Amino acid sequence: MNNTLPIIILKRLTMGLFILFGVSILITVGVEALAGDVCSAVLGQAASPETVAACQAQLGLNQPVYVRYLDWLFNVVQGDFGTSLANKREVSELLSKRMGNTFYLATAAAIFAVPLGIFLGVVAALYRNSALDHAISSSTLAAISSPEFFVGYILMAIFAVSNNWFPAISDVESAAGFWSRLYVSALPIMTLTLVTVAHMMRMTRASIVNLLASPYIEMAKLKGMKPSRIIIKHALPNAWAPIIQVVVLNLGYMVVGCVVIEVVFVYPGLGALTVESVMLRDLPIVQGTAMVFATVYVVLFLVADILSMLANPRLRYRK
Amino acid sequence: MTGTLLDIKDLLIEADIEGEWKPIVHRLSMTLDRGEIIGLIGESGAGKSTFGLSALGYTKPGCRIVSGSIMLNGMELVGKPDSGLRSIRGNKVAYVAQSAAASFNPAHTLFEQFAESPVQHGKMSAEEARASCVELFRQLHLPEPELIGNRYPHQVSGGQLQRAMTAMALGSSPDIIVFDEPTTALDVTTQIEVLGAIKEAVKAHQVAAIYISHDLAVVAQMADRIMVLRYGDLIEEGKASDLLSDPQEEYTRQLLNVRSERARKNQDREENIQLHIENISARYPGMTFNVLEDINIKVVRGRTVAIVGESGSGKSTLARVITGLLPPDRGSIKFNGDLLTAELKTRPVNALQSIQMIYQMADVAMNPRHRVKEIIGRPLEFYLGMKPEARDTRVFELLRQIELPEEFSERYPAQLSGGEKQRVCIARALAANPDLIICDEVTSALDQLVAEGILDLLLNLQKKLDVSYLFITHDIATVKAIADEIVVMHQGRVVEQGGKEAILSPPFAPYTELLLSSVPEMEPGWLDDLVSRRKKGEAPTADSIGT
Amino acid sequence: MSGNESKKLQEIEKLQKRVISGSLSRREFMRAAAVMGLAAAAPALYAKAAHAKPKKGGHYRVGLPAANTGDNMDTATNSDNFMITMAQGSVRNCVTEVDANGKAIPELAESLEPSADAATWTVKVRKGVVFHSGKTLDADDIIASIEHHRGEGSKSAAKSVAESMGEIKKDDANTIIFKLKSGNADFPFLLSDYHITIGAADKSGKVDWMAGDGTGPYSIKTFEPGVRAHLVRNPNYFKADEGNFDEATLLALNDANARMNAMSTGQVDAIARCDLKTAKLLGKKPGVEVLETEGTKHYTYPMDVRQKPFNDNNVRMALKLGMDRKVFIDTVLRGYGALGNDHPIGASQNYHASDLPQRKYDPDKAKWHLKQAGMSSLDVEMSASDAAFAGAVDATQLYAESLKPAGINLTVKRVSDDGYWSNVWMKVPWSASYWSGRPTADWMFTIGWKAGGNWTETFWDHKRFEELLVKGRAELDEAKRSAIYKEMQSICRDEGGSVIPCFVKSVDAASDKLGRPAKLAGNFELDGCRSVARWWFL
Amino acid sequence: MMGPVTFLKELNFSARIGLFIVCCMAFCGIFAPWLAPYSESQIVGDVWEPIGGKFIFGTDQIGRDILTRLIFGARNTIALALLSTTVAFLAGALLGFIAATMGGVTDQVLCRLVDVCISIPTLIASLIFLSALGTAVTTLVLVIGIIYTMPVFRIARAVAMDIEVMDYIEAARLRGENLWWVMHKEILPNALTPLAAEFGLRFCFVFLLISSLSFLGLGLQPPLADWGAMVRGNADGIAWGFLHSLLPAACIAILTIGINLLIDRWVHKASGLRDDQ
Repeated sequence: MNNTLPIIILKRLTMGLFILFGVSILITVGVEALAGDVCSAVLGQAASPETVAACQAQLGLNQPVYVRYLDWLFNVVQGDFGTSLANKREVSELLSKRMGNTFYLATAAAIFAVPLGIFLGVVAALYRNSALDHAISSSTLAAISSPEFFVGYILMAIFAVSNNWFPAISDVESAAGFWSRLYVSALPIMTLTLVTVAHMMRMTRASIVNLLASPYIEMAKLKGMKPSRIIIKHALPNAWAPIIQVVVLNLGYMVVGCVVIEVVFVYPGLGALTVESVMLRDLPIVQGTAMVFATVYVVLFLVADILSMLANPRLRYRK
Repeated sequence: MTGTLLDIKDLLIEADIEGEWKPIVHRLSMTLDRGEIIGLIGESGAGKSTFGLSALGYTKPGCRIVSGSIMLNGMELVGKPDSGLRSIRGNKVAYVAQSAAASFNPAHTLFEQFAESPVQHGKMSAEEARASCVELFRQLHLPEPELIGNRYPHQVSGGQLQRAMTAMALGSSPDIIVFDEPTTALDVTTQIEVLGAIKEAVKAHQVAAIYISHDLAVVAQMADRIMVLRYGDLIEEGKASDLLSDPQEEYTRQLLNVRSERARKNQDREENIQLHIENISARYPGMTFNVLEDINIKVVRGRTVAIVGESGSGKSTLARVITGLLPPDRGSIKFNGDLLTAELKTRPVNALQSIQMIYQMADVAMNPRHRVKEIIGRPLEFYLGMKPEARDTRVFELLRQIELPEEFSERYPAQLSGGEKQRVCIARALAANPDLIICDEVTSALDQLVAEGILDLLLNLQKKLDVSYLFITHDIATVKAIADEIVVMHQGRVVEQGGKEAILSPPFAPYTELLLSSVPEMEPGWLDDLVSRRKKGEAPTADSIGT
Repeated sequence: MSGNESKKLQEIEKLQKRVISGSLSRREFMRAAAVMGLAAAAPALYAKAAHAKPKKGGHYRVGLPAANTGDNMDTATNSDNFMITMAQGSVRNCVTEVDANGKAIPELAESLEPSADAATWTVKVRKGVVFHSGKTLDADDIIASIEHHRGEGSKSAAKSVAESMGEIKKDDANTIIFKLKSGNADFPFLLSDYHITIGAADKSGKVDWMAGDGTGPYSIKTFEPGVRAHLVRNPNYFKADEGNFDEATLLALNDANARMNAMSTGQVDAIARCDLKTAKLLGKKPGVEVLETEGTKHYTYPMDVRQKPFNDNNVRMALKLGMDRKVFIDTVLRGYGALGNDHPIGASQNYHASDLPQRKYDPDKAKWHLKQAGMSSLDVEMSASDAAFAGAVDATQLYAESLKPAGINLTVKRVSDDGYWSNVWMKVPWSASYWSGRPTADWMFTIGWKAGGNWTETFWDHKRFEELLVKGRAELDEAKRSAIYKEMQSICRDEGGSVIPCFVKSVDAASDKLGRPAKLAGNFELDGCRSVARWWFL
Repeated sequence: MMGPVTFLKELNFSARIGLFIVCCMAFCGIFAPWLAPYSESQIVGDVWEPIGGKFIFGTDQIGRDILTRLIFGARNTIALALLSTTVAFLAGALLGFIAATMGGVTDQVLCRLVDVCISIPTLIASLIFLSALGTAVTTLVLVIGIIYTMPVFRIARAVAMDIEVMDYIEAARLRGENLWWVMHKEILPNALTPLAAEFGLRFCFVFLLISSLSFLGLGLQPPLADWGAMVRGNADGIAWGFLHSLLPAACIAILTIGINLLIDRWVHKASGLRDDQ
């Protein structure tokens, strides 16, 4: 190894900070563009011009956007993410709980989905154009093309309503201990696994099949190697880069993309919090979640690039 | 150790060409005895690789064996199931591919790949394989034979990789090795070293070989017997020495004659300097060393300057500097007495018009989605502002000049052969009415006979149009054929320059001599002779001049 | 014979259970017992069941709709099921409460005494009531809690109600005197408003609402807004027969489908607001009972009568006549409802104008009204979301279909569920809405129809209506009062800005392991949002 | 270059199935008003009448004929997805080509901007935009289009970068051609195939996004039928044995599979890749 890796990481992290900065500006502009503000949203039916004005003054909303944004930025740099406008709770406290839930769900789904996706991809590549390949390919395609709430409802109908094997509602707060937590979140994990495994499987298969025309694969064949060895020893190690990319993309999706699944199973994750906070115009929370999502994005892709580097001897060992 | 090892009879192989099965190997037969080396020679499309690979019972994807028989040691390979063939491949018959760089798996070390055949075929344990690997690497003159096996392919040079691949083929002590153009991708000086190493090793191991090449001179050095193939048919077959000294067929004669020099009379004319390169030094952004160092070159109107050198010599970089793609650090370029600005963007259109370029790979030099008439017609519109009608007339004229029929104007590049593509590129350059054409390795991707045609065309056009060429090449033979003046480049510097006669006759600069001596010659035994002379120090080697 | 006996015994026990859980009336019990040949013993058996004491213990889990991440314990902005159940129904109390029969009875008050003109009310504070924090309830707490909703800077939804309470004076530590601007015989009802819960006042006379302190049967263990609340029993609660569960979990299940599934898989013991399409199927599940309660809830389509074209009563009439109410109830409510007559007083309520002719679907007459308004056809847009009421979007499309024959082209604009009440309702000219209703006609008219009211969704200002409202409130003569309210209903019906197609039954579901009072309150879902306080495990 | 007959001959069996599916759906979409037995918003029966009874595909959650809504849904869903994807590709490809051909600062700025935009989750970005701008069809098309511009930009840039290094681009630059020529005459024709392949995939993603938006109440306005919203509307019934939502879901799946079968073949041919055996 050499010292380029730390430099790359440092560069990417700097870029990451820039991205976070950009995202926070975009979010501020976006939420400001929404009709109404947190006062009219919270006060709801009872809102009258005087009460809204009083509320705005209380929350400092009567200041110009850029002042509020700079304030926020200043505080964030010091590690203070502010309080929710709607119910005055600490954003960091609200987020940390939801974040834990979201990351738990993502991790659990990843543990099932990633190996499964890669395994199925390898199997499909090995038996390409066979009935097995077609079966795997078309069933994953069907999984890709089904809306995730639909997958969720079907799983719920089968596993919760008809058979009562798993709970329909993921009340994770009440679950104590690892196993009961896993049991309670089984259905969202399954749904998330189903919708992501297909993508990973297809990419794995495609990346491997793409390499099959390479001279070194032909060489391996001419050395009399078995098809399974050719796929696993010769094609797979060179297909890691695209596979890692798609795996990371799906890991990212597991964290940021499961709003709908959270709603279906009433799973208290970040996505649902974000959606509700957008509706409430609760800017500090929206900013907070957006920062989390963007950080996940930046970190995951950094990890992906590092892993791709490590998987590629050209980058691992220089000349 | 005599007797027929491989007996191929009436082999018919078909390929799926745009959905139709067409024969590409026409009922060819071959026998190979133990310890014998047979050379398969032919141009692209001759079916030589397909035929050679059939010795492993293998056809490329999209090809199939239709009929015939392949007997290996009395065993029929045609119709044998894959599992049966696997026990032969890499075991009884081994393969050395054209590009070792592409054929080594980038994800594994050389040793891992070496050991794969013997270990997987159950011939050796991993430890035995390692010992055998070191021994073979040593035999093939690889540096640090104990350690080089731990390297990954990208950490090893092209010539070394090709030798490692030969070692890999020998690793499981096969009866036959199929060499598929093993040195074509290498520089000329490297090629000689690899050829020498391969020959030595093959002789030492008493292994039979099928040696496939498009270069008759190379085959002449390696093979006991030669088969000349064309379009899937056998043209001529015979002992190497007989075939070279007394070819029976016209086609073989043509192949033998490709290296004949063209008589060029030196037109006496005043020195009208068209391009003047002065003190050019250049580097790529982010690089710490200069790729070009203090280059001075003059090109006279109507004459051809050849820039010759191996890969990495900086000859192509020089073309980029002249065209303005890479602004130099130092030095100036004058064209017809006017100073050319360094940056392409700042050059006036007429300066762009008067220097045109022709590329090595005609395939990627033409937009695959444009028709020939658009490709040739674009400079006409762009520089000369021609209207469609005038343009089309001129396109037809240009097509005639490059000896192609008018109806080609409606074709797409993919519908042209390699030589035709390069001709269209020439026409595109001519369309701009240039004063100077930079030809960057324009013939090196072409078959020899086709390349000859292109060179003839370029010379004829020069006579008619009085255009100058800056001819960039690695091939001394081409230089001999076309140049008025020669510039020899090595590692970014001009090693020697001057008139053709001066450069190509003694006394030579050492590098020039290395280049010249490395060009394979037709007579058998030349290689052995050269290798032994080099060993004795009578001829320069790459090491001796510090490559 | 003994086999037969024990079978009978089992049957009777089953019936008794149903009496205890409230799903079997006395008459039904008697009849069933008679069939079994136990007619003689029946009254005793019934009494035994009916007077079964609630049992203490257990962990009650209930799935509730309408929760939000912005929810908090400041009841001034509470507006829907989850927070009403949590604040008024579990953690806090009000001065009065409405019982299952629709009467206002004292809760934190010991007594409420009106003056002769019903304009001055003396309220005695219940003694010995202790907050979860240990503070003892006194008059200051009540006054501070009510004042929170009044005056400048108040952002309470109960502002108009609180302001109508006039001058509030502390007489002594346990006595408060309310001097109303005008007489109001229904004053005790006002004090049962779910916004006006009673919190503990500090020395400066302010209540720290966010702290979540209260006098109710449960105290808060954890509360995650929009997700769940975990409550534990208040051991010092002053009502002996309430607060029966050891602990209770309120789960925020905003998605109707999620609630139904949670109930049918037994993940919760009860849910509020069933999905009507599948309620009957839920009832067939073993162990689940679907509860229907007649109530005051009604769906409305309020038009902003200040805006064109709704400022023309002919247009309003045309839109009312273009509503096919029967199809609406059958389709949208799956039959769980009663015909609405474009006024907000339901058939089960006092002062309901039963002699007013029921409005019927009549597209021709609607057309005639349009012509009167000078139009041959009409294009209108309505915003709807399922946040307004379950199935609102589909219902509105149904409405649009029934309007077509009248030459009215209704475009349904589907808007986001979230933020519907803040951004759409009363912001756009016409939208879908609902009312959970109020226990008295006066209150309903005051809060939803009075000119200038915060929730007067039609922005209506009708002179005669306003006169009658004031008059009716102070009127102590029942007959006269009844006449006044009937006239008001008729005004709403023929001139009001709201299409009110139906009254809705509360359709909730509960496990048969739960015991509940024989009669459920109908003012909100799940026993008036008080299932946590009033129910128990059998 | 190619007649329809040769085109069909080029296709293998699975690609022909794909073509058939796509054509059928397109036909339904185009001729919806003539094909459908009822009108789009007409209520014809009770809620969730059984499949295969009086109404061949039953009725939906408020009693409309599902067959009718599926046919109209083909029109709305496909049109909406097609328009949004087109917007995304026009904008994304243009910007991607600009970034690739101009390089330097322009490239850097565009790339970083896209980095920022892409790190806001799609659903949340569309939520904010759509809440702010409303859910009129044009806004829906634009918002989804803009959101998908970002990934398309990346792909277009990568594709253009690959083409950028070709000698014919250098030849055009040496000729002195301007940026616009290089982009639309030299790069675009060669980028079409990979972009078109991507178009098909994105197209499928778009109607998944639309259905997710419908789920959150931000989809197409009723009574317009779209498959995603139909799945959503009828999904409540699954747990109770009403399988009506399987029908629109199947439509989405079938169309996705059809498009992918077609694209697979196209990509396969264009890449010149030959799978062995």
